[in-house]
Amino acid sequence: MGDSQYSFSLTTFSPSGKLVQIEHALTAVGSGQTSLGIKAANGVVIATEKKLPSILVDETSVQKIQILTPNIGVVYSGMGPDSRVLVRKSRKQAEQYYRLYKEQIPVTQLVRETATVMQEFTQSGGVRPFGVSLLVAGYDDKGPQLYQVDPSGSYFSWKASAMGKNVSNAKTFLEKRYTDEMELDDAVHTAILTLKEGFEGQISGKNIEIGVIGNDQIFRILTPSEIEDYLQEVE
Amino acid sequence: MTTDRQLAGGFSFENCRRNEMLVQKGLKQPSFLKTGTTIVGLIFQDGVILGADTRATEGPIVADKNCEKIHYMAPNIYCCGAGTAADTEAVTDMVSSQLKLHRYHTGRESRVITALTLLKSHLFSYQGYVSAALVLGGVDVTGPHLHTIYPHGSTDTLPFATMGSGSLAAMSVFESKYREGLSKDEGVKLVAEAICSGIFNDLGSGSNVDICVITKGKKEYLRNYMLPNPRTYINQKGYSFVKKTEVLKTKITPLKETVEVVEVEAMEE
Amino acid sequence: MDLDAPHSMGTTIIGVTYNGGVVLGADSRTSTGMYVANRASDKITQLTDNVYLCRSGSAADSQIVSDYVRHFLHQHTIQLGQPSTVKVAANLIRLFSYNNKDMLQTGLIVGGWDKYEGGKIYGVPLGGTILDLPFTIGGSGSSYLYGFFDQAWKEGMTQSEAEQLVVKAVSLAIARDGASGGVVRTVTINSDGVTRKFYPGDELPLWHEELEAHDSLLDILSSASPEPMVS
Amino acid sequence: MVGKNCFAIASDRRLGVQLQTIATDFQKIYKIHDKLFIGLAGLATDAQTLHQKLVFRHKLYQLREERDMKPETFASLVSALLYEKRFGPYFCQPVIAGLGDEDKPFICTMDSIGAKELAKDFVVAGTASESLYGACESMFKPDMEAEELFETISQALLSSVDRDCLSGWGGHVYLVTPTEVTERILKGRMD
Repeated sequence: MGDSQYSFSLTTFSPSGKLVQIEHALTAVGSGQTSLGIKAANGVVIATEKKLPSILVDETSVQKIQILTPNIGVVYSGMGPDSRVLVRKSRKQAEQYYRLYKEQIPVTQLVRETATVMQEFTQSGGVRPFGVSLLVAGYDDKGPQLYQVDPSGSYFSWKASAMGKNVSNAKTFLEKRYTDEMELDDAVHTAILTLKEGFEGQISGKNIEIGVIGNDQIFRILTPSEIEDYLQEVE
Repeated sequence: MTTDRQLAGGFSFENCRRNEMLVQKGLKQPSFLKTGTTIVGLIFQDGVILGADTRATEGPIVADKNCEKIHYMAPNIYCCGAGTAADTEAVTDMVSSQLKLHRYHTGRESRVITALTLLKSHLFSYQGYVSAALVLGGVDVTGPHLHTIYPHGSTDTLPFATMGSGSLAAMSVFESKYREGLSKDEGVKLVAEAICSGIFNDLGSGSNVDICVITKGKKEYLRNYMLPNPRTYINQKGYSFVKKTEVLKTKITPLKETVEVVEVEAMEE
Repeated sequence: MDLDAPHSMGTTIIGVTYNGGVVLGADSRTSTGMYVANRASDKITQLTDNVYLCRSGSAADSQIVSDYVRHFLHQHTIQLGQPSTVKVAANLIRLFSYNNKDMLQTGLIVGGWDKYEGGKIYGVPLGGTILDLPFTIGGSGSSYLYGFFDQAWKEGMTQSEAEQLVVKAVSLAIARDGASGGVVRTVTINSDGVTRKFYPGDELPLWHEELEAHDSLLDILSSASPEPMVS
Repeated sequence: MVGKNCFAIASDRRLGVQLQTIATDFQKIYKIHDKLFIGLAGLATDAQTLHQKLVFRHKLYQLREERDMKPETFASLVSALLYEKRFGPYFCQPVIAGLGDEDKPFICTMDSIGAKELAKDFVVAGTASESLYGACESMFKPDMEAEELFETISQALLSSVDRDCLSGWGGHVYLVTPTEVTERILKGRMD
């Protein structure tokens, strides 16, 4: 980063060996809206709440699930503006990979690149860590994959995971419901049911978002009406 | 690390002085692959049709008899390239990648004028040294568009356009037969005729006809739409060699069976 | 024939003031070496609502200059809250042409109308000087026109007189200059706004030793069945 | 040159400065991994530099992605590397051959600034390329078995090289099938 007199990292070890800034970043994630992801046998689903501060906000203008490449999508919990930076950088990275090799970037590679960026922001001068965790859903030659990336830059592959406000309830729920043989449609149902746990108010196609990728290897964000259809199926 | 820097665009000029010296000492500069091409495009009643021949040349040698000169820019935009093959390929790839990021960013379909501006500003900044002559066509929210772009970065907006060494031959066809409001079939036929006139009258163009039809919300890429120059000299019996090649040494390395790695339970936090 | 030659506009461009406004005129030929790359190009480019630009020289260079100037004038118009003057536009063009005179091969004529000075014409030739003139001509075809303009231009012409003068002049240059041709385009700018006019090449006046335009042979062949040959 | 589920890549063995021969056992075909080879024609120093860079890139890729590069991917990498030096190119023209997914053969050549030229049958490069085009064009036929492919590529190489005074001193052929790599040194004219 810069060479100014302020170019020291804000993320400094506390005497107990913790990086308090990162812990705070995780707190920011923990108070964010709930997101979750499930890896099914033939695909991946990611979903999130979309609670808006006021009913006056136009909900069609908010998009929390984003596409990174044709076969990779991402959702965040935590600070929206921070996620945009990561999405922009990841897309650029993916595009650079594509331009070099004329081949879509594998999910693991993109996750690693994104995590590297997040790590750099815990050790560089003049910056602060990202206040978001990401769930990355992708499908490539190695099959369906789900990754969670945290503000520290650490990342893990999950069968199913959740993050945000309702993380512990959601994870317990997923642990109960998850099976290895689960098909994509079941996974979408489970995702909706998990979100329903502890959802304040009436769930609808407009206040949640769902993204899926099946073995066609094309990531797709469901429209509100498609979500409504799924909602009816689970009821 | 300089050796591992990602190709973030931009050229490296580190060999320039050395090469100058080598050429001065009598080494021949390697020749580049060119597409001494016929590429055309026209606007018809509901969109744009692009066409190209498929010959790539290196000096007088035909280096590729069936190459692709209609490049993808965006789902609704394609671009024919003439000139140095590497340049047309690189410049269209680069802009198509910029358009893709722009699409992700805006969530809207790319516009032809955006592609045009990106292409012309790149070409202008290299003052004609990046030798790509392009015919850019597409249909966007504002309708069908057709442009030509010259290596120096100048652009024209036209109802019908031709480029490359066969452009004169192709233009003569367009000038005599083009009219406004052609149907799709008429348009494709006219484009094919213009390309054929390039193939048969220009030595730099040859082989087959590629066509791309772009209409609102739809595109058809007709690779090898016409094959007017089929191969006629195939020896059915093939060659048999009376005397075997004399081999001095043979070394056979069997390849190992690939080992399947069984995945272990994913690590928990 | 050199198709790799940079795209350039061996051109005839004209700007004339009259009583109440300006008339800009241009031919429509763009050539690469000996080849006519575009026979119907538009060399009179819009910069703002009330300022237009006639371009000559390298097509790439003049397009870049006009694109930049249009961009800055647009910003200027927003910041000012009113249409920019012709003088500002001309000075911006001069700035670009002068600062990059080693890079640019372009001669330009700016014309427009503003409420302070009325119709104005500025010439910005090759090196980036700015010339405030009542009329000016540019491009390769202009060399055939200097004497004509000295004789034919009058102070305080009417709009139609000025338009006729411009069309006549461009058609004269088209007749003599190989690098000019095609159609004649004019843009008239005055307090009422902008009018564009288009004069097809086959309807221009014929000058010394020029021939009538004929139908192409192809049209003749397909239109009527030819008389049977009798021997 | 492509055969049925196999490919062969061949080169001559002469290294020279103008008309003077320096070495007669020069390696011009390099192995990237078991089923991927690259032949580099042109200035030897550039060929070696480029080869080193490519091996470096490929090793890094292997470490990062835990897999070998597909030939198509490798070709794109070479092309990107060459085009980066668009205005000061390596005096070098590559030929890439490999077995890709499901052991499908892939061959490709480029000019010195990375314009890819993909072919289904054969590709050629170097000082003898003109005569090679002719020889291959007539000798090649589709879906040859490995041994026939070897014979064809060797004959094409030797007959073309004999018409190029800058090439010669025998040949070097790699014949790659899904199960094994056969490397042969050919006897040729030594003038």
